[in-house]
Amino acid sequence: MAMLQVTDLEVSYGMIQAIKGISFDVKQGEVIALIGANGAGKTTILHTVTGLLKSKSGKIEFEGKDITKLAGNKIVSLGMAHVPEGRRVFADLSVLENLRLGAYTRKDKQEIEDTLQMIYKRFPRLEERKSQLAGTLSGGEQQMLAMGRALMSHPKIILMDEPSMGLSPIFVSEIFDIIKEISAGGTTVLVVEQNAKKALSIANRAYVLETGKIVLNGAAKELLENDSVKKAYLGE
Amino acid sequence: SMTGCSSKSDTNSGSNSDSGTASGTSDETFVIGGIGPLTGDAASYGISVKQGAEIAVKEINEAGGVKVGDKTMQLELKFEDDQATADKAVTAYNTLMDGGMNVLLGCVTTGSCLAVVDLAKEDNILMLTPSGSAAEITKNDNVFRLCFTDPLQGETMAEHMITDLHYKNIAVIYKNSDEYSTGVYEAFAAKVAELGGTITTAEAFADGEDFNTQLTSIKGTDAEAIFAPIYYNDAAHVVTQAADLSITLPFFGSDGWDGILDTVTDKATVEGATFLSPFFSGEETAADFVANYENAYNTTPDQFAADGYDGVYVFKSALEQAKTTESADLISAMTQIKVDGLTGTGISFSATGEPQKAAKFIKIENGEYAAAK
Amino acid sequence: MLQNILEQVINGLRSGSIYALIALGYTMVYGIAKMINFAHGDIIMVGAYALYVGLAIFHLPAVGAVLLSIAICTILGVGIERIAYKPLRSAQPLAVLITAIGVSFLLQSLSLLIFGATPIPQASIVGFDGIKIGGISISGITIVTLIVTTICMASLTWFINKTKLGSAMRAVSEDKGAAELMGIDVNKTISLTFAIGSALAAIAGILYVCQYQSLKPTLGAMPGIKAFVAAVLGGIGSVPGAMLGGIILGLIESLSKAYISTELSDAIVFGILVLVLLIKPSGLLGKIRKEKV
Amino acid sequence: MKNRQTDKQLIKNIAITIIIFIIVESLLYGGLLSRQFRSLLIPVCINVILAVSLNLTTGFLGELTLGHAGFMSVGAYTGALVTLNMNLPMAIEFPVALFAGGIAAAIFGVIIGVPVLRLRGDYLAIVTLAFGEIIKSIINSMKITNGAMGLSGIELHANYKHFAYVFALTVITIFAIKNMVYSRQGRAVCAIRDNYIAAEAVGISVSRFKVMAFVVAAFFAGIAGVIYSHNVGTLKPTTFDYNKSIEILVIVVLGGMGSIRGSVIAAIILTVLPELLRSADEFRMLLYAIVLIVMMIFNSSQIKQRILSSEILSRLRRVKKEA
Amino acid sequence: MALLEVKNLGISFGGLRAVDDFNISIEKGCLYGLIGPNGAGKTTVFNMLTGVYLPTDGSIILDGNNVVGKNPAQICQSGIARTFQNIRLFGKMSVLDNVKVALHNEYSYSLGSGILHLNKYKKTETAMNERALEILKVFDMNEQAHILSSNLPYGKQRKLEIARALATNPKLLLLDEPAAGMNPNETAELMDTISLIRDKFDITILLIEHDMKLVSGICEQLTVLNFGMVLTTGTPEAVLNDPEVVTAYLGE
Ligand SMILES: Nc1ncnc2c1ncn2[C@@H]1O[C@H](COP(=O)(O)OP(=O)(O)OP(=O)(O)O)[C@@H](O)[C@H]1O
Ligand SMILES: Nc1ncnc2c1ncn2[C@@H]1O[C@H](COP(=O)(O)OP(=O)(O)OP(=O)(O)O)[C@@H](O)[C@H]1O
Ligand SMILES: [Mg+2]
Ligand SMILES: [Mg+2]
Repeated sequence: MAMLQVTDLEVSYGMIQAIKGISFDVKQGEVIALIGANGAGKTTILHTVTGLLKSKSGKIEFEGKDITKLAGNKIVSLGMAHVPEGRRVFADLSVLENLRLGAYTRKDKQEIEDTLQMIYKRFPRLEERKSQLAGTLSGGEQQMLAMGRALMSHPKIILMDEPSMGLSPIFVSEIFDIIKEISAGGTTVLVVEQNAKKALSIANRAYVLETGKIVLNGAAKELLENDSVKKAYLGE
Repeated sequence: SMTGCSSKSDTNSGSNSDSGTASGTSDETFVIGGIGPLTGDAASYGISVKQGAEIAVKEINEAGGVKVGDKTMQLELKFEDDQATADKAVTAYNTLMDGGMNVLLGCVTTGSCLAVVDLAKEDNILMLTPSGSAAEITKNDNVFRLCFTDPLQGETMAEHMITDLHYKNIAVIYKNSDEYSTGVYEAFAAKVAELGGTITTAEAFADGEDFNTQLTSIKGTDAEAIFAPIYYNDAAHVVTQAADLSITLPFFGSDGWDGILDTVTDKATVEGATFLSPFFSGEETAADFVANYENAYNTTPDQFAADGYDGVYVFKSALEQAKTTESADLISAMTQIKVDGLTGTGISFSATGEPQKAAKFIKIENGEYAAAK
Repeated sequence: MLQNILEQVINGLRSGSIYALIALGYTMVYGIAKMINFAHGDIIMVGAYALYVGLAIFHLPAVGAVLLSIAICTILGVGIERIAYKPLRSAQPLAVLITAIGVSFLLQSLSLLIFGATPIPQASIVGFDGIKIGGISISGITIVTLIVTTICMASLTWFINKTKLGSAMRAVSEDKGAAELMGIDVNKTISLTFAIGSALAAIAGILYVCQYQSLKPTLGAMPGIKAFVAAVLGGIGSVPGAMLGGIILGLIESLSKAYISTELSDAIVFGILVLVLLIKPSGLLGKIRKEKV
Repeated sequence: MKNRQTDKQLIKNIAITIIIFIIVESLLYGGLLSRQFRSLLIPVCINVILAVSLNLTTGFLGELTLGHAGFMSVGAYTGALVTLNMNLPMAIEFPVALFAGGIAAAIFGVIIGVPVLRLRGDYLAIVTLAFGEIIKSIINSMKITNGAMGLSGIELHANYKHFAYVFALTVITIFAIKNMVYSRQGRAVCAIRDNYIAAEAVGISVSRFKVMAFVVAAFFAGIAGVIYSHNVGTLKPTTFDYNKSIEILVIVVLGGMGSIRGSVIAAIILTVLPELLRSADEFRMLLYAIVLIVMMIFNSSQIKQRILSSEILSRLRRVKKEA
Repeated sequence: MALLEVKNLGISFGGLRAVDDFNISIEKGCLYGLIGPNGAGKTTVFNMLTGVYLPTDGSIILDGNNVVGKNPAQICQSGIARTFQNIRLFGKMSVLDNVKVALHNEYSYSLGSGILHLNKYKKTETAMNERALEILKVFDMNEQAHILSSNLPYGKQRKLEIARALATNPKLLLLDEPAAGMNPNETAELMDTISLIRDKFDITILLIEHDMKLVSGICEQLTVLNFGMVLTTGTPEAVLNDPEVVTAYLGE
């Protein structure tokens, strides 16, 4: 059974329908990539799954539980984390406070402390700047913070919206290594990426989105070889 | 006659009641319009006037109405809110004219009066302000006034304090955002100077309830008494805070002080204060009115309520004198009538629109209002 | 002269401590909900009337009346937020401001209908007479207000900066969506903000009545505005700033009335406020928040 | 192509204006208008001018202003003092009063412009509120304005009998502000509102246009003040306190920030509404408050969106297009 | 003499020395790249060049004039225009109006003629419209001229920002991560556009970018920033093969 099951989802912004009936699923332990051009609706899907947007119709199930109508914070506390587009760090809070908020739903102090150390190890820059206000971090530093904050909740599944955007090449590779690591640690990953090549190279399966509809899906390796994908998303 | 409020008379006394014909054997209804603040910061004044007038209207109607020539008429009060602003007073006035107003009891506040006097002149409506005290209000010959003018109060009080009580140095605390308070203060100051007294300090305030600074300043002068031409709600704060600051100087007030005993928490703080008023609720002649008023509205009537009440009786007298409801006749009747009211006995009006009635000095003794000698 | 100056300073503290207490509630709600709650002054009014109802009508002991007042205001504050402000969460901030003004009118006219316009006297429940040093006396209510304000300020600062709920509040104030992604219940957090803000308003209302001993439906309007000014003067959103701003406003008022002009005191007070803000555009203790470009 | 469209729009607007004018005038002279409504004609116009001009600073420049009544009072007093002291025929003294009132208010707009440059958001809001109160307090203590007693006996050059002039002034204000908003200067003002950092980066002098917006808004508020004083005939400093400023702000926000048509409609509704509620007697202010809250909630609610985007409306539009 | 000559530029935030002793010299007509790890200080350099931050020390000479101390509007008028790392459009205005705002200083008429719709107004506005559409056409956006700018998809928003910057008629155009959030196809298209505008508008371009395809594809000269200091400067081939750059920035 799928961990996350989305069925016939439709989402609108006022009169504009952004998502026109899509279905997909993510199984426990998988890395799933969602790719598509600007404005295809990738962000909209992630927002709807974590409850920031309400769907017009369709059904979203997480671990067998219907979460379609559930409030965002309740969904998160079921074990879902989201690295949002545009990072959305709390600009007026320090780096450390941002990270602690990531663990808002967790109780055990010691475990939280362990996760924090783990994140500092992964992103040494964050430890260096732990008392700097998040709003004054550089773009890439904020991206690291957003990722670290999501990991602080020790999620079962993590949704990432363009995690490599604005990162230096060395760090882009690192981010994908981190995703592999996270996945190896047992966390399921759903990642939206413009950098389709990288995303497909680490994903198990992928869905290709075009103007609110899924046009293609399958094993990531196969999609990497698919001609139309190559042409449209890999720049080859 | 006041017991058993029948529902019929209720509708008569209610404002805006649109029941065309009233109870009793009357042929017609005579509409008294009223304008005053019913909401906002000054609401208490307008509400008092309205309620006082309602009591009078109810009394008169229950007693059979007013005899106008060979007809008996019922009175109807329509009272409109102006929030104490000039532009709303104008619309209130026009609304009343739409509603068939015959005479105007109003406005309650000076600014509103000034905004409608010329309209009333144009319509040739008899206008009687219960409480608008600025001198210019009565410039037109259709306008009369029931209360004292600001200058009259200021001068009377100055004479009382300097000539009768022999004070030399007087401190003043007044509300400079209020035309009434400023008007009384200015006349007072002029008269004090004329009589050879000194104003040690004139402390102004615009709004709010903190007077400690002003009182502390007064404390630092050699004033022998404090004159505070302000309304009772402000005065209550002044006397309470003065007591806190251990100021023991005697207080003197204007007619706005009426009602102060019910507004202070500790009556000792106003003990010995003297103010000028045509009315106080402790008077024997007012006992019936006070009882009815308290019965109907659950509070003690103040001077505004008495003004509203008397205003209606003035109209009744004018109607009886004129024997018609024609405005011109009513206006000329005004100078011929004498009314025994709560705010004075034998009140009459001069052609300039001013009331002829005796000012009473009221002194608070043993926590009660008493006529001062 | 010196004695006079000291007395005037104490007068300033007396009104300033009340402004400070009201400003705390203003700043609290502003800092988190990012809205100027123009109805705050009227919640103070409700708190004051609730105290009166408790004491004079239900004949409760003082403590009971105080608790009643706090309870009523807290429920009222949360209720207002739910009914009048919540539907406007995603609207532009000014829309909420106008609704707050509507709520302010509503509360005023309700209390006018229920309690009438004639001021109602209500004696102080503070039994403490104050202290005398030399020839100068400081009234009990001033001391009590200052102590209560300081305690509220300190515990509020601690709560907002040091507790988990406090940082949840700050997160909500910055980005409601992102806060939700942290698992924070945004609605509950905002309700909590209004609950605390309104409880503070109730305390302010109670101490206000004890100080001025009189009730009228519009009693919250002027202190509300003054406290708003105080909160901005201290740096809106800053809790210690609100306290500082309130006390400074009281002092400026008192000293300018005493030594410059009572007639022009409003102009002077506001003039000084403008000057302070020109020199320090984010208020005395406010952070200058420059947007990173 | 676009020009022709705007010309058409212009003709349509002029036509609507003339029709409204003819309807009101014929109601007025045909005696069909009750006196209550007759006395509302001028206040409606005054509020329209105030709201449209406040919209310039609050809606288009995006700065919350709580001192608009201050500008109005400067205009009202200046204009009143002009006509009280001139004693010339109305045709001469009233235009002079209007001009003087507008200019005097505009000068205050410049003065307030200085803090506007340094402050933003709620800090600016407080400073504008402070300015309004300072102006009130100064007027209250000046001899020439007769202090708290205020001025009275101001000739009624702008009461309902002169509706035509006041209407013309209102229309001129609306057109002037509208044209300004669609001009190069107005675009700069809107750009500052949307993103002042980007506006600076494309070479817009933020300070210059902020002050300009305040000065123009103050000028028209001054004009509204002059009309006010010549409609009511009396003036008191307390008329122009911050409650008046808030009343105007309510109109602007309800009408929609940055929508001139909205300001006009809201000004009419909010001026007439309290009068319609008179029959509610002591429940009047209560009802007014409730209506205000409900309108605000409705205005930004889903329900309105749904109605606007509903089948019925779109069908209507389709029908209209086909016709 | 170079168009832009920056000497010893530095700035501190509190204790943090974000940029230190930064030097750069850009010849007229050059397409210059500024790269470096996250937090190296690239955006901060842009902010100092455009007057958003006042440098603690150093000088910025544009075409012979020192621009340090001028405000952003003045600097724009002296010929530096920019885009932002996080997009800053005039969201409630149309695409066309976004560009027309930037034409503000070049096409002018008085407030009076604006309010009265005098001839001068009509003429200038028409000219402005034409010019704005011309610029939009370069980005293939003239069709969308009347849409609200905030309703554009992300990629188009980035393009509109460039168009708006171009409309100020700059000598030097600064682009902060123009390709962020674009897929390879869109990036390729953007590269063409950048080259095109350099030639068509005859301007000098300095850009920050993490997409090495774009950087090596169109930049003629590169400066690498690391921890606020210049690591190296040179041609793309030289710089991108520099072992120090590889360890600090490129990886592998
Ligand atoms: N708040 C909004 N209001 C109206 N339309 C919106 C809104 N947000 C997104 N859209 C529209 O919905 C569609 C899908 O947008 P979405 O942000 O989900 O795309 P995306 O695939 O994440 O694109 P990108 O790669 O640019 O992030 C787009 O056409 C966009 O213009
Ligand atoms: N206003 C500020 N206050 C404090 N620190 C700041 C401020 N602005 C920038 N910094 C710091 O200066 C350093 C350089 O930031 P900058 O934004 O210039 O980086 P960048 O090179 O553009 O990085 P990226 O590629 O991630 O956008 C960062 O460490 C950042 O945290
Ligand atoms: Mg997206
Ligand atoms: Mg950067």
